[in-house]
Amino acid sequence: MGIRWDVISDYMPMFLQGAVMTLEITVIGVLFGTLIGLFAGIARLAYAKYGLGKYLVAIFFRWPALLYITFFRGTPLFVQILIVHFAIMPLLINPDGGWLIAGDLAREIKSEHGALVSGIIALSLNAGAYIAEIFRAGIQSIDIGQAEAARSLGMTYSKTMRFIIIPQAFRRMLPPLGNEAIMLLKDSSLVSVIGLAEMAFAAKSAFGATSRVWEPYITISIFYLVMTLGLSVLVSWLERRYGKGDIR
Amino acid sequence: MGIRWDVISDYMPMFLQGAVMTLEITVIGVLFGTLIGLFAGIARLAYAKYGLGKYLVAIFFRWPALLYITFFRGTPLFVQILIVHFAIMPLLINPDGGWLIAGDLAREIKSEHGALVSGIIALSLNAGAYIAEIFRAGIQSIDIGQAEAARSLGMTYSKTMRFIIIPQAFRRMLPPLGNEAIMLLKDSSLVSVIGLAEMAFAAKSAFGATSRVWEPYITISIFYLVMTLGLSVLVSWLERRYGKGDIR
Amino acid sequence: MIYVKDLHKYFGKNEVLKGITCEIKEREVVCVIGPSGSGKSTFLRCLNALEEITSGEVIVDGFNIADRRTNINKVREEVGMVFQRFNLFPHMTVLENIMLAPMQVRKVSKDEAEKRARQLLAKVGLSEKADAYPNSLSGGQQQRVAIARALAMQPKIMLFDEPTSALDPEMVGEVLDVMKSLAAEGMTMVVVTHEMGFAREVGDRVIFMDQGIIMEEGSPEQIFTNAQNERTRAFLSKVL
Amino acid sequence: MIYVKDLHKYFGKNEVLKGITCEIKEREVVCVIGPSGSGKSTFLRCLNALEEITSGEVIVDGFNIADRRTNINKVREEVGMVFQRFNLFPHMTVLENIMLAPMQVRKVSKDEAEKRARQLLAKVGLSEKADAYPNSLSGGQQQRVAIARALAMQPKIMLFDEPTSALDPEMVGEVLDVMKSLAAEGMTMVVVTHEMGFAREVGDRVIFMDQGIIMEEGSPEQIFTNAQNERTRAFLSKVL
Amino acid sequence: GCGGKTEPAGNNQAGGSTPAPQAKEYVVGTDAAYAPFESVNDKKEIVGFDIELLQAIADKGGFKVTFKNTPWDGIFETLKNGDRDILISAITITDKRKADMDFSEKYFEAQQLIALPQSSTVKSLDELKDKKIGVQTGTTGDEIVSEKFGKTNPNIVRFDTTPLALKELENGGLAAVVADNGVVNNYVKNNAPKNLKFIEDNKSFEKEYYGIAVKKGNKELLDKINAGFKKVKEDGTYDKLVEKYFGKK
Ligand SMILES: Nc1ncnc2c1ncn2[C@@H]1O[C@H](COP(=O)(O)OP(=O)(O)OP(=O)(O)O)[C@@H](O)[C@H]1O
Ligand SMILES: Nc1ncnc2c1ncn2[C@@H]1O[C@H](COP(=O)(O)OP(=O)(O)OP(=O)(O)O)[C@@H](O)[C@H]1O
Ligand SMILES: [Mg+2]
Ligand SMILES: [Mg+2]
Repeated sequence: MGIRWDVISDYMPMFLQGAVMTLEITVIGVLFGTLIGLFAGIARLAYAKYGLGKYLVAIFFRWPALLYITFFRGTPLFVQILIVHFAIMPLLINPDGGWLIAGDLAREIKSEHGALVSGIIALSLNAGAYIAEIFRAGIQSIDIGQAEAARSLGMTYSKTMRFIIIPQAFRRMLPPLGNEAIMLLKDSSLVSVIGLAEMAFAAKSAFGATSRVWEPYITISIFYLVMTLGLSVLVSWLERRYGKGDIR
Repeated sequence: MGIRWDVISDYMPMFLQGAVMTLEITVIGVLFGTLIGLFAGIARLAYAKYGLGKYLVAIFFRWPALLYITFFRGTPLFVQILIVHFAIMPLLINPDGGWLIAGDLAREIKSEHGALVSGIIALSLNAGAYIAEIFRAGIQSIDIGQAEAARSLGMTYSKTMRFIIIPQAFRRMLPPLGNEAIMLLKDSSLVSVIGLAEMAFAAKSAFGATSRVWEPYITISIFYLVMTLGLSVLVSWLERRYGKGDIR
Repeated sequence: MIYVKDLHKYFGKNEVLKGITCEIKEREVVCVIGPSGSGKSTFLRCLNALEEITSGEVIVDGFNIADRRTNINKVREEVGMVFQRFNLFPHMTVLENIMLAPMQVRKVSKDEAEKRARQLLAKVGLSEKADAYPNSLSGGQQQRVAIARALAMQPKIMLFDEPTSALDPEMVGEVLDVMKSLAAEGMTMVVVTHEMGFAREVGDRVIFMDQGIIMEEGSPEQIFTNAQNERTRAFLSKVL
Repeated sequence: MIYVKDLHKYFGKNEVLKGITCEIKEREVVCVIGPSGSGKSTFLRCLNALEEITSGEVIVDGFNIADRRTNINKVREEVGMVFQRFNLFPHMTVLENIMLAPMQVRKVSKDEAEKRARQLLAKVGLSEKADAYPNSLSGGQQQRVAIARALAMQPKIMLFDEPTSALDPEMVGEVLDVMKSLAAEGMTMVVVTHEMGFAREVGDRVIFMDQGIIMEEGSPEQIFTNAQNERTRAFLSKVL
Repeated sequence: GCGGKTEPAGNNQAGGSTPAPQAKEYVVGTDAAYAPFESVNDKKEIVGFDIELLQAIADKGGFKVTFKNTPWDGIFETLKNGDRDILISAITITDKRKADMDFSEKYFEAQQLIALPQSSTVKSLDELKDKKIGVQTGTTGDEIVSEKFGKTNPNIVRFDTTPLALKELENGGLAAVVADNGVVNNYVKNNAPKNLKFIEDNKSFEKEYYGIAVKKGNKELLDKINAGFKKVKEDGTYDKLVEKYFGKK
């Protein structure tokens, strides 16, 4: 079978725009995911020593965080995207009676950016769950001796976290965060199911119109490879820069 | 909005059959993936000390293994499934002139189990790439002192690997292998795009026919959660059983 | 200065300290010796509340540590601690390591903190390493920085937990020298150590612990040349 | 027994051994001392080809180690090695640790290997630990098992790389005792150590290394009481 | 209502001769993977019979439309929750769908086809019992086959798009595909699959019609669409479009 170069060249603008969209949602997903993950990770570790506070912290922080993390790590992203787009978004943003946004603004958002908004929300929530665990592992990976040294100097818990633990944990987290970004880059291909025009969607369109498999899919595979390899070069640079070497 | 229980009950047989299929392809994928990963992992670490062998080993083992691992870790599984099913399988198994299987047997396989075969191949290849890296990390995590002790007793390289390194590496690999199985369980939802009737396919069918989102997707989410949590209980049991404790 | 009465400490169901009673006076240097696992570190860590006390009384510099209302951070400001594994902050330079706590806890100005830090570095003989990162230092140098870091808070008491046992033999001396000069200046010190030479030369008193209790205590001469207890003698015969 | 001539060893561009020449005779016990990083371990590891030799000649029991045609595994069968960090195989019992190499390398029968292993365990005083796993043993016990494991191959030479420096002080004695009895039986031994007492009591010869060369060698009395070299004296003043 | 008079150039609203409500742009959902009815061309524009038809209707009916690509899975949801005002996507009018939304006048007569391998001897849908049948999820084909063989029957293989199902048939993974003739014909036109043939089964498949869907109860919009459609039919635009996309019958 020959390669039909025309399929590739005809659809190249679409692939390129798709690639831009893929990068966009990946970057936004990583940013929001990091924010969500930070809060969820801290909530997951929250504890109180005495009395009633013990239960309140568990009910309002630890358990919800655990539930969130469990759900988003335990079900396929693909299912999460569909649930967010078709089940949750219509409740939140709806021209008649959306809980968050209603009326014309809701209309506007839904029709102009519906898939984008849902896609970003689903990807961010998914990434957030994984990043929460990265964050937790990062904090727990810091030698307990560091905290003890700081506490024995009279520093409070929060100052110890702020000056000693978090700065070190963050360096350790960079490489796994990078890996999560790579995962997210690939996973973003799934938002094509709700019609967001990223790379996989472009390939799907080309495939739908021409019934050719090799050309569009190999093309976007190469695109994905370039992007993931680029990211992993960045990650291993981070690893070298901030990895174990610097820490001990 | 009320819950339409009838949607769930009507499609329950499909969900259950889908769940069985999901488990089947996951188990088979993990098994084949482990085999592939073992070979790819060893090939990736292969080296020769002297002369020509150095280049031959690189060309025939290290580079192909690296290429394979890079491709399957660097592109979305979703794209891999489409490429395997629509581009590679027709070349390999084809009634007229398949490279591997041709004629009636090919027809039989294609029409009866085409999606299943492609799905398993794609999942196994994908898992294999990740497992190869798990395997490599497992071997490299074993303290160099172990190999030195064995070598200093006069044991050969292969005996050292067989009696000292691999048994220890394998214990360390069990937990990440378990995590890979969890990933695969979730990722198996993607083979619904080629029409294999696993859980996501069941939900899609119910959604397509009834336009109900919550019922089918929340149902399979619960199924997935039960399965992934079950697996992760197993994994953490393995971690406790074979984790660091036993090793040092 | 330090007053301990019937101190018990459990880890889960494991009773590690089985009723310790002792007193440490101002300007006294007390060396704690004993076999591995006898509870020496745990005892030391109870003195600045790094371990929660199960029962008993521990009064340090007038603060009752077992009392939940005591502000533990205030106590810790007065009690410096040096660990076996140094525990320097790897993401900060030597100078920053020393300046951090005075600035954050004592609210000393930056200039003042830096001045004091440089003085301390001079004292431990590491002036030229002010801007180095801990990982680039040898073990002995790291431990000396750790001592300077603890001293920067101007504590009234210093606790040392086997400060030389993670060091290569040639570096032991340089750390012991710093500790000796500290003792000579009149610092109150509690030192868990295996360096019997140091205990004999510098210690005012030696405490021998085994299995969670104080088996014997006394002046270095008494303990090293004329131990009363069978276990003390057995232990000393192994390590001397 | 061992004959080393102008041994050089580079790690990358870093020359760690800068021309070592020495000879070790049968039944001789040679102690190697020197500061950290002076190349002691590297030297020892060159003797059984755990490190590749950059240039020079190393002949052990008649085998030329630098020659690529030499079957290194044959050499290693004759040279036992004991490491600082024990390196027991954690997934095997003590008995299995000792039996593995004789069975796999010397092709000794299982019964024979077990018989010999039990004899060796008795010799190092650990008969009752035969079926324990290494992690359940103390450091001193692990090191004694490691010695038994090396002896099980019935080597002609034993190399020790700081065998006691990862041990708690009370456990040092039990390991040194095993080594002393080995020396008394006439084993050829090369021992890198910081235990000057051992070197003085057991060593036939002491080699002082610094910066990749042998600075000085001689009998223990000579080195410890009358060192000629300035650096030797400086080093000894720190560690004695 | 709008448009007593026919205005010559459709998409100019500035005339002011009618008391038309101010120009509101309606959002139209369409699953643009269903050539020739709707597809994305290489310039990323949505094109096809449905698109041109609705554009003409809008021009004549005096309203504005903008097309949004909307995957078939869940396309009806978008109407319900207000993401889209109009759907035109080769949607067959069925009683079941009528319960959920309102349809315009039928604008196209469609027929289900059975696509088969060249060598197949199957003559009717009934003979496909216990064989693997491919359909696009949620299409009329899916409904018919589900009705006949049971909706949870494992032999019904559902795909996201019809071309995907046909490709699978071509590769030998299916015994048959049931789909709308328009799409099947387009696939044949583009791919010339040598090993496929197509049969009709008038006993099993009733004639069916495509309609333009709006949210249930949106009579105002429905009237505008129907009025525009009437004009498009009368002035011959409709016939021209049919000829352009499907040739002469
Ligand atoms: N955080 C902990 N949790 C549970 N058990 C502990 C903990 N810390 C110490 N222990 C146990 O308490 C006992 C005493 O330990 P400790 O560290 O005080 O001994 P030590 O005398 O300092 O020994 P070493 O000389 O080895 O440092 C040991 O049996 C130890 O296993
Ligand atoms: N595998 C290696 N790669 C690179 N450099 C090494 C390696 N092993 C040792 N070195 C370097 O060689 C030098 C000598 O190391 P060696 O371990 O032989 O010293 P040593 O005398 O045994 O010291 P110690 O008493 O700390 O064990 C050191 O500078 C060390 O950093
Ligand atoms: Mg201790
Ligand atoms: Mg060494």
